[in-house]
Amino acid sequence: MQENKAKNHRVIKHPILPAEAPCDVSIFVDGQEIPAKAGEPIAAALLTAGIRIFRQTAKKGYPRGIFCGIGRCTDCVMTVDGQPNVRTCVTPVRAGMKVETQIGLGRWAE
Amino acid sequence: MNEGVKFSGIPSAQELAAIPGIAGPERFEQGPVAVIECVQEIPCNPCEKACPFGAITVGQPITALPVLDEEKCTGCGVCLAKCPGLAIFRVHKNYTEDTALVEFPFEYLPLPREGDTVACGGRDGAYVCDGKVLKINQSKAWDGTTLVAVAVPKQYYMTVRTIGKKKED
Amino acid sequence: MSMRKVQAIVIGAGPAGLAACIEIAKAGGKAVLIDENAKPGGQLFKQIHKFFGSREHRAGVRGYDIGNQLLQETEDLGVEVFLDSPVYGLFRDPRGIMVSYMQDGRERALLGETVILATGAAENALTFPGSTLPGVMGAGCAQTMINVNRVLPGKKVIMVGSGNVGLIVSYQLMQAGAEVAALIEAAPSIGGYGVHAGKIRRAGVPILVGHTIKRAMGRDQVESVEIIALDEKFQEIPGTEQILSCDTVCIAIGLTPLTELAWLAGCQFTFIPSLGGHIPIHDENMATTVSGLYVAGDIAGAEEASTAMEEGRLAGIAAAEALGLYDEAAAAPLKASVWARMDALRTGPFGQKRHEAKALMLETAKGGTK
Amino acid sequence: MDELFICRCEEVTRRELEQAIEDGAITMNELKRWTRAGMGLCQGKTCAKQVMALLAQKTAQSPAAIKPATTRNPVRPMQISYMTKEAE
Amino acid sequence: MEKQWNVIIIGGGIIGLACAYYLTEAGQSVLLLEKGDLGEGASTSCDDMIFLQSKKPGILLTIALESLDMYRRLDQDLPASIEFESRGGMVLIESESQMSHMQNFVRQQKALNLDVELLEKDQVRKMAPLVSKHVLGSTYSPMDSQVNPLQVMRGFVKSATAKGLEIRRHCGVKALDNPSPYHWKVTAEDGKIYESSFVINACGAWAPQTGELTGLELPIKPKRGQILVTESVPAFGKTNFWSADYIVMKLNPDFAKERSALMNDLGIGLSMSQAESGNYFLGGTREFVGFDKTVDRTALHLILKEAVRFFPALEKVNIIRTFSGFRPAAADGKPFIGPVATQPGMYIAAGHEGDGIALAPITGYAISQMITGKPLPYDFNELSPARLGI
Repeated sequence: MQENKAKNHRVIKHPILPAEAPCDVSIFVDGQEIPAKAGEPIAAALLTAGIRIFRQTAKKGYPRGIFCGIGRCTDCVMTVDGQPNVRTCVTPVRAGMKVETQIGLGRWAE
Repeated sequence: MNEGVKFSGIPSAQELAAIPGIAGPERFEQGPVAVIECVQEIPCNPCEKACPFGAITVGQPITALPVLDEEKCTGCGVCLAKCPGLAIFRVHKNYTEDTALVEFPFEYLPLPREGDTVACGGRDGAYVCDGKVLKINQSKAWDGTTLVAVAVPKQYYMTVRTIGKKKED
Repeated sequence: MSMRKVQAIVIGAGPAGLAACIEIAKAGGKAVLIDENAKPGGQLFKQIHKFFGSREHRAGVRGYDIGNQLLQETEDLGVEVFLDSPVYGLFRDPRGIMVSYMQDGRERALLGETVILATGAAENALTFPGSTLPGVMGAGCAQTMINVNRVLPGKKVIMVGSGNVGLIVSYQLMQAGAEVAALIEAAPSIGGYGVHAGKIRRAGVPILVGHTIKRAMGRDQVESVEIIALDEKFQEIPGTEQILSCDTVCIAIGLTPLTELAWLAGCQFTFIPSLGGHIPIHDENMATTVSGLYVAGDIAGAEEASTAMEEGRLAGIAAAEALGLYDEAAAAPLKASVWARMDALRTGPFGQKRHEAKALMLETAKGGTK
Repeated sequence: MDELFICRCEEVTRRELEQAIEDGAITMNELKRWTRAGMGLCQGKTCAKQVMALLAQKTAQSPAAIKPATTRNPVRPMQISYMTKEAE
Repeated sequence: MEKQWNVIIIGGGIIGLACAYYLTEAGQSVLLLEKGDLGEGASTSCDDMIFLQSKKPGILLTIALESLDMYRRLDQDLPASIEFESRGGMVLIESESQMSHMQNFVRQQKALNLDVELLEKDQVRKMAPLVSKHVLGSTYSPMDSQVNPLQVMRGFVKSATAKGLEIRRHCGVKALDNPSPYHWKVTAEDGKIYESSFVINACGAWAPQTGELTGLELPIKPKRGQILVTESVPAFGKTNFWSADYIVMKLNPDFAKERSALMNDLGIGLSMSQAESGNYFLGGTREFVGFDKTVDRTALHLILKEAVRFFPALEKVNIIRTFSGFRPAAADGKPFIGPVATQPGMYIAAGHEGDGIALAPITGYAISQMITGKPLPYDFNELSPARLGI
C-alpha cells in the first residue's frame, strides 16, 4: 500500500488562483477508498492521495507514473472499471470508479 | 567564473550600472524612486503605460530597455505590480534616519503581517538582514500580486530585494 | 454519404486557434473550432503568470485571463466550439479536407473548405538512468497538475532546463507550495529571461548552469538525483558529481511541434532546429503547401503564446481572404498590422534567432521545396 | 535500473537502437520496425526526436536529411466502439 | 565501372531479402537495389501470419508447409529473434451452411497431412473465452503460425551483409540492358551502372514496372489491403482468428449473396492476429484501386464491425494505427518463381499476393538453387513464369 498524504498534496490556498473546491466523490484504488473531485483527471486524484506508482511495465516490470500529463505518452495507464490501458491523466473521475494498478498489459474483466 | 544575469539569474553590479532604468545616486537622496532592474532586451512594455507621470519610456522597438526619467518619477510605486518580470522595486533610501524602505512584488503564501519582523534577502535569496514589514499593499487591479514594503538598515537599500518565504503554518 | 461542410475548421483551441476563429468570424465567416480537451484555451489556462509583450499582446495580463478573454470573444462572435473532441485523422476527399474526430463516444467527420492546424507542441523527453521512474515528468505536466488540477506532483523538485518554461514552472511550483531544490542547465548560460530567473533566485533556488542530470535514483520512485558539471564541450567533468535529494524531477528542455496532421495532409516540411525540428513549410499567410491548409502557433515553429495568437490572427485573416470574405485591399492592411506586431515580438537577443528562422521559412516557401 | 529507455512505451533502450543501427538500419522507418521504438500507444510522439538524434549521430547523417517515420491515422488512440456505431 | 556482381536483386522487400540471404549463403556476390526504405512496399504493410488453413490443396499448400519448416530453422539460424510462434489458428463459423462447407474443406486438407480439426461451440469457447456467443463452431489447426516480418528482414539483412551483400536504398532502377546472355547492365537512380550475370525482379506489386524495362508484361496487379493495429492488450484467445465467410465465399462464389455489396466490393474478410508485443492486427480488405495508398473511413468501419461482431470486448480497445499495403496479385493467383525463358539470367520472384511473408524462405531458397544450378525440392514448373508464356 502506498502512503496516503492526501491533505498535503492538494493545493487549496494559492496566492494567485481562487480557493479550490473540496473533494466531492470517492474512488477505489486497488480496493482502497480515496477522495476525489468529479471530473478531475484520475491521475490528479491519485497524486492527491500520494499515489505515484500507476503500473508495472509489460517487458521489465518497472514502475511507472505520470509523465506527460496530456494524454500523449502511455506511462500513466491503469485498469479502470475492468478495462486496461486507460490513460489516467486525461480520463475524468466518476464517483465509485474502480482503479487498479496495471500489471503488464492488464487483464480483461470476467 | 562567469558573472551576470545570463549565468546566475542575477544582474551583476556592472549590468545594473549600465542600464537606464535606475536613477543616479543623488536622486535616491531626494525621496522614493522606482528601480527598474530590467537588463535584457525582451519584448515587453507594460511599465511604460503603467506610469501615470510618463516617467518610463520603452519606445520602439519594444525590446528597448525601459528608461527612467528620474525627475518625473515620484516613487509612487504604481509600476511595481504591472511588471510581468517582477523586476521593478520602490526604494526610499532616507525613509528614516537609519532605515531605508524597500518595496517589492510578492506572490507567495502565506503573506507576512504588517509590523512583523522578517528575514530579508538579496537578489540571490540569501539572508541580508532583518527588516520590519511596513505595509502589505493589495489591489484587485494587480491580480494577485501583493506589494510588500519593508524597512531595513539604510546601507541595504540596493541589496534587499525580497523577504524569505514563511513556512506554511 | 452527405457530410456537413463548413468554411473553416480550426483544430486546437489554444491561443493560435482561438485567435484564428475570431478573425474568421469577424470577417463574417463560419468557423468550427475543435479541441480534444474538456476546456478550451490550450496551455493558456496553466499559465498563471503575467504575459510579456505590449498592450496589443495583452502584456501584464495573466495567461488564464487572456484565455478567458479570447473565449468570451469567440462566444460573442458565435464561433461553434467542439470540446472533448480529439481529431484523429485527415482523409482525402474530393469535396474538401475531411477532418475526422471523436465526440460523444463516436467517430465523426466534417469537411472544411479551409483548415487551420493550431495543434501546438509537446515537451521534449530526456533519457538518463532512472528517467522512467515515477516522479520524473515533464515540467508542463507538473504545471498542469498544480495550476489546473490543483495538486502537487511532488514536494521537492529538481528542474532540468532553464528556458522560460523551466524558470516559470519552478516559480509556480513554489507558489503552489513545493520546494525547488535546484534548477540545472547543461548549457553554460541560462536560456530564458533573466527576470524569470531572478524570481526563483530571490526565492533561494540555485541555478546550476553547465550541469546535467546523470541519473535518478530510487527503488520504485525518485528519491534522489546525481548531477554532474559539464565543460564547454558538454563533456562530464569527473569528480563534480553531487547527489541531491528530491522526490520529483521536471524536464523542461524544449518543445517539438505536433505536426502529425500536417504529415497526414501531405504537407511539405523543412527542418529548423531553432523552431523545434520539422515544420510544415508555410508562407507569409501561414498557408502550407497543401491548398486550403494553414498552420498557426507552435505547430509552425515553437515560440510562445503571444506570437501564437498573432499567427492565429494572420492565418484567420488569410483564410477569410481565401474564402472570399475579404478582397485583397481589405486583407492587406490587416495582415500588415499583424506582421508589425509579430516582428516586434521577434526582436532583441531572445527574438532575433526566431526572426531569422521564420525569415528562412518564408524564403523556403517562396523558393518552392527541395 | 541503469538502462537508458528511449522509447518509454515499448521499453526500447539506447543500446537496442544502437544494435539495430549496427545491424544496418539507416532510416527512421527501419529503426522503428526493427526495434519497436515508436510503435507503442503514443506512436513515437515521445521518443522520435531522441531516436532521430541518435540515428543522425551514429550514421553521420545530418538530422535535416533524416525523414521522420511515416505518420498514419489515427493520430490519437481511438476506442473501437467509436467506429462501430452507424455514421451520422 | 562498378565491380561485377553475380546477382543483382531489384526490390528490398521480404522476397528480395530472402533471395539475398540464400544466395549469399550459397557464396554468391549480391547487390540489392531498393527504391525506398527496405520493406517499404507490402512487407511492412501486412500482418504477421503464416496461414495454412486458407490454402487449397496443391502446390501453394505444399510450399507453404515447406516454408513453415524453413522458418523453424531460420528462428535458430538468423541473428535476430524473428518471433516465430505456432500459436495455431481458428476459422470462426457463424452459420450451418458455412459449417458444411468448412467440413468439406477440412476433410480435403487433412488428406494432405494438414493438422486441422473442427471444434464444437463449447470447445471454441474454451480456446477463446471472449468469442461472441453466436459463433457456432470453428476449425482449429495448431500449425498456423506467425513470424515478425520486420525481424525476419532484419535477420536477412544482418546475416547477408555479413556475407557480402551490398544494399543501395532509395535507389530505383531506370534501365535494364542485356548485351549478351547472362550479362546485365542495371542503370540505377544513383547514376551508376551495375553489371551482373543474373537479375532478380523481386518488386512485388511494382514488378510489372521493372518487367517493362526489358519488355516483359507481367500480369501482376496491386491489391490494396487495409489493416488496423490495436494497442497491446491481453489475448482474446489462444490462437489467431479468421472469419469463415470470406473463405467460404472463395470456395463457393454463391456465398457472396449472403454478404453486403459493400463488403464484397472491398473484399472484406476478417483476420485477427496478435503480435508478440500484444498488438492485434485487424484485417482486411482486398481491393483493386491501383497504387492508391489511402486508408478509407468506410473500410475501417466495416472491418471493425466485423471484429466486434466476433469479439464484443474489442469495443473497448484502442486503435493506434491503420495502414494499407499493396499485395502483388498475379492473374492466376499463384506467384512467379523462376527464370524468364527468353531473357537468360532474368528471374522473377514476385506475385505472392497475401503470402509473401509465408512463402519468403522457400522463394528465396528456390531462386538461389535455380541460379546456382542446384536441385530443387519440388517441381516448380507450376510457378514458373513460363506457365503464362513469359
